[in-house]
Amino acid sequence: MLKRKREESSKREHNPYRRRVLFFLLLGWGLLLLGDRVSELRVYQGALIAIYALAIGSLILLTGYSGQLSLGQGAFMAIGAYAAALTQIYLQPPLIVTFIAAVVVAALFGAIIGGGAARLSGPYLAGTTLALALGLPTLANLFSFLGGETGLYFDVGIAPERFGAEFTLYKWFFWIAALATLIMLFFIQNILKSRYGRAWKAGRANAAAAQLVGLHVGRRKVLAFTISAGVAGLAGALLGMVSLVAPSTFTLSLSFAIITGAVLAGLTSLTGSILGGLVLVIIPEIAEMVSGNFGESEAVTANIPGLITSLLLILTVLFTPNGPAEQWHHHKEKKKQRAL
Amino acid sequence: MSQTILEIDSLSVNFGGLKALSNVSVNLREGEVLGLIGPNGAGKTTLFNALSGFVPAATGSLKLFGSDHKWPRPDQLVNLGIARTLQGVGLFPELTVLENVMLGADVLAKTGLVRAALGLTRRDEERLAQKAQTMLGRVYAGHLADRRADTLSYPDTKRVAIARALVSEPKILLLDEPAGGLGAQDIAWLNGLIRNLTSSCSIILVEHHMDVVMSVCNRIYVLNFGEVIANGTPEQVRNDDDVIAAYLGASAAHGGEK
Amino acid sequence: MQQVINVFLIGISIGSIYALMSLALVLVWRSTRVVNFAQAGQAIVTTYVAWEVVNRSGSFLMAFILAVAIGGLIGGLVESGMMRTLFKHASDGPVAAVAPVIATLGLLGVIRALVGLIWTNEGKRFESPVSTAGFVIGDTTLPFSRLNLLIICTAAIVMIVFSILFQRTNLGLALRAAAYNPEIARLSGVKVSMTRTIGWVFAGAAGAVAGILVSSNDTLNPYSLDVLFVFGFVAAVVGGLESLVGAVVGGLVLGVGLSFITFYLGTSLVFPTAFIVLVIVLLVRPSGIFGVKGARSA
Amino acid sequence: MTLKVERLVVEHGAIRAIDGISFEVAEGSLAAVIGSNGAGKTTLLRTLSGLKDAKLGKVSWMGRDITGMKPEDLVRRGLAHVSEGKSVIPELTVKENLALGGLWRNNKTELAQSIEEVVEIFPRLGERMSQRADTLSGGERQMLAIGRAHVSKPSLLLLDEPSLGLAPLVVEQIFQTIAMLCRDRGITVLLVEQNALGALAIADKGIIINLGKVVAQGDAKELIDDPALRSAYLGY
Repeated sequence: MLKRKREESSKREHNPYRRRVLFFLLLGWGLLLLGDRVSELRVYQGALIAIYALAIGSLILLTGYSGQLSLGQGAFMAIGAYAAALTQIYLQPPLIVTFIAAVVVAALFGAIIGGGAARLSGPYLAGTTLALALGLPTLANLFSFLGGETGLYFDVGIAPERFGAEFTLYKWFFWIAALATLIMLFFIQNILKSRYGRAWKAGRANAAAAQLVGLHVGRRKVLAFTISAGVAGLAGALLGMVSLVAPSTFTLSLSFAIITGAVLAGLTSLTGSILGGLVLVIIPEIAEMVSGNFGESEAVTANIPGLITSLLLILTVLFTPNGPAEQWHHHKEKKKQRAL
Repeated sequence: MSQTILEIDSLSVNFGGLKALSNVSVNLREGEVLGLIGPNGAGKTTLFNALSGFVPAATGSLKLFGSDHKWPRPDQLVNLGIARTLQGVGLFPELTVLENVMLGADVLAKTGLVRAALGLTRRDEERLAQKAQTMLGRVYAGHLADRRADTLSYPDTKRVAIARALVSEPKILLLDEPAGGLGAQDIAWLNGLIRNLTSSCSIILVEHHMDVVMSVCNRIYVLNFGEVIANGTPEQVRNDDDVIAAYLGASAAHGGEK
Repeated sequence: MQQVINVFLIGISIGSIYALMSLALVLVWRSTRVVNFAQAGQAIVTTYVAWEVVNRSGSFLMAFILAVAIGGLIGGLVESGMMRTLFKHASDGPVAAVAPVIATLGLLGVIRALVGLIWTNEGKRFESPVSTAGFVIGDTTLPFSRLNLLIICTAAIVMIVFSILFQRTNLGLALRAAAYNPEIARLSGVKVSMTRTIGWVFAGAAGAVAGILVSSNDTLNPYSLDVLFVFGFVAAVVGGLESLVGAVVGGLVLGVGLSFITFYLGTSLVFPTAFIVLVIVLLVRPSGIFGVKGARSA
Repeated sequence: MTLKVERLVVEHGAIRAIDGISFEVAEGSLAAVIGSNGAGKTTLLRTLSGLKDAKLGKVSWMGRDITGMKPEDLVRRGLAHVSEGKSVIPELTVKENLALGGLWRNNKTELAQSIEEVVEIFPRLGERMSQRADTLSGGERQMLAIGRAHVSKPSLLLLDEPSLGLAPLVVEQIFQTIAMLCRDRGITVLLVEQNALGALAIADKGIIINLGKVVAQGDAKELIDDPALRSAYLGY
């Protein structure tokens, strides 16, 4: 009886990984095929979805797992973007090295700030990271090599010739963004499902008990902050690639949008992150359609998306505080229990 | 006579100006169950907290397995061969029972971050899961492995908490009110388990359920106002006048007054 | 020397505005253990209302009174309408600790969008009610103006009213008791759920004053008070987030400090300095200058 | 006209802390609820004063059902609860702590009168009126807590372990004051205590609880020698 149980348990540990690999491969393949069949605008939006999804993933790891809420994810994205742009401008290494540099530099900053952050709880951490998000972009004006308000141009070049002449710049962006995001999300999902993910959840739910099983909760929090900053840095580099590496790209609104996306996606599971990215891109589209009915004044087009996302944010946190995914899990568990 | 494996010498703990513990000395021998009792606020849990690094010791020294040791940080405890359960049970609610117990064995895990990111965790995970499953079986909770911890009944959470403490293979087990909130049947089971465990580890037990304390402990320390007022066998302790006064009230002398 | 005094006075003037915002945050924190990230958003609404009234009637005083009243009303509505529901639904679970932050951020977004819909996102000029020309002593013109004096006096009056209210009245005693220990307050007959709402009402009013003062002689848009919020938060943290006196002192110290930095080192260092101050206070003395030790662990 | 508790059940999450408790306290009498720690004494008091909700059962006072009423409303019905561990607010002054108890009546002269009464009972508090409560000793804090309850002019006083952590001499003094409040001022008192012999010495009635259940109740003096007492505390 016990032996059978053990076999089951090993199967249980083993199957999801293969499923995960398969899922990411299929998703990647599907996306790239899709990229050939839609308009240029949609391709660009696809790249944005991927970038947002990645940024949302970084926040889910940080908040949903290790329990630290950062309002300054945009700041780490900015760090990654500037690091990538500077690397590309001064060193011109292969593209992959540039992106790795973005991850490493942002992670480094994350480790430094996370060292302090690990000692803060809830609102203190939120306020501090908010100050970071507001204050960091002003540094661009302080050092001339950061390009001031106009920012830096992060040029990844055009697609290699072997992809054919039809291969547009936006499609190239989309390929890079989608590939980078898929690979990174795959890594994150693996980590979240490993003993690291369990340890974060444990430390968040009950720090004393987590310490007693031998986890250094503070160090684990710093680790989460570091990884999250690194991932956000990659998302920032990608965003810099499709738009501009300038203070105007990495505003407080961007940080808030990422939080909104993460909350709507359900903070406690990574699976919603792509959906969250999709929502962030779709809502302005819907808003444009809606505001079309009200006569297209600028005040309307500029504010309807914010209104919709903020309302959704409030409603989600009021009525499914732990995110739709967690709510669903809970519901399922209860049903299972009743059936027993 | 068996060896002394843990020795606390004149431990004092202060909260603000308040003395929570003053000059408490306790020693634990190999294979014994040591009871720690006393009225509310006597300092039992404070002693556990000082020993496990949650509150700082003002004075006092610690000897583990015969050699001097600094007061450990909470997260170092497991590596020193000491495991502790918490009064509030402290399971991790969103994790499954199996995952909870696997975390108890996390110190034995080898997977680094890079391997984890690449998903190369299978061997390690299987090993931990197997260990956890075995330990769950030992506390008759094997069938609960896949349940989320927050869906368990209270007695079941206590079983799982003990399994989580045991899976790290401790030499010393600190049990903080394991019988609290349990019914008669579960308490009988607990008594049996504690006796069985002494073959592999020594136990310090904080408990106010007197039946349990009196029936499983080899020796008992009684604390009152942060001081040890008596220690000895259960028989000696419960006939000690100071102990009776501590429990039933110091104004026994005024009994007839009105 | 004269210059130092000038910079100091300007610092006191801006610092007293930070102090008001900080006071608002502390009032909410003490009554519900929430940092209200929508505090600046609430103030934005009242400031626009004030702007509208000034434009239509020309009376600054009327605008001021109306804005403060509406500020209080919004505070009360937010607490009773949104925060109570939140605490009912999100009292436990994995993200319970961050739910209030997220909810108030959402509120901030809603308010900004609504304000933008009503008044558009274009900057509006908020005229100063009094002269902004510096006082003249002999033949030197000081940067310190009537507006600065008005700001200091208004903020001082608000603080005096608050201190009388909290220290000398029954309501004040009930509010303090509920903030320090809600359970004992309830056992003494204090209706704690009401004191919570009142805390938010006062905070809304204080925030409204801060919003008007900081916007006078400046441009107003839906995002223009973000900076005020951040400095108010820094001031509140410096003061320990628990103490009303700490909030005021924190605001003044920050205002004076930043004023000197602006004058001697340039504007671009203001934000980094505020951030560094925040981090240093949080790391070195996490309970703030006036706080009780250990108050900040979750 | 009594305090009447009928088949009360209270749960802490999954744990049943109070498991069907029933007893009565006659008006103007002093009853002591005793038991070792973990017996459910504090939970019982917190349920009576409305801080905790009962799962089942009924509590009535002066013939009226008060189950599920809020603490702030119960104060207005003459019920005062001095919670566990010197329930004063250390950041407030002694005078403010006392005034807190009378806020709900909103009557300045009555309040001043009540505070004077408290000073009569505890002269030491009179000397310390404008000091912050955190400068008081443990015994003085307990006096202040009882004083605050007294200012709210209760007809039923619930006291949770007033002897906790106090030196024997101070305990004796506090107990005598409690007895005096009952005998001279006609306040009904429900005293929850771990210090069994001290509490039973001043009480009319004793109720021994263990693991959430009443194991014995009756005349306080007779309970002192009841074997149930030792068994509840020492397990034999």
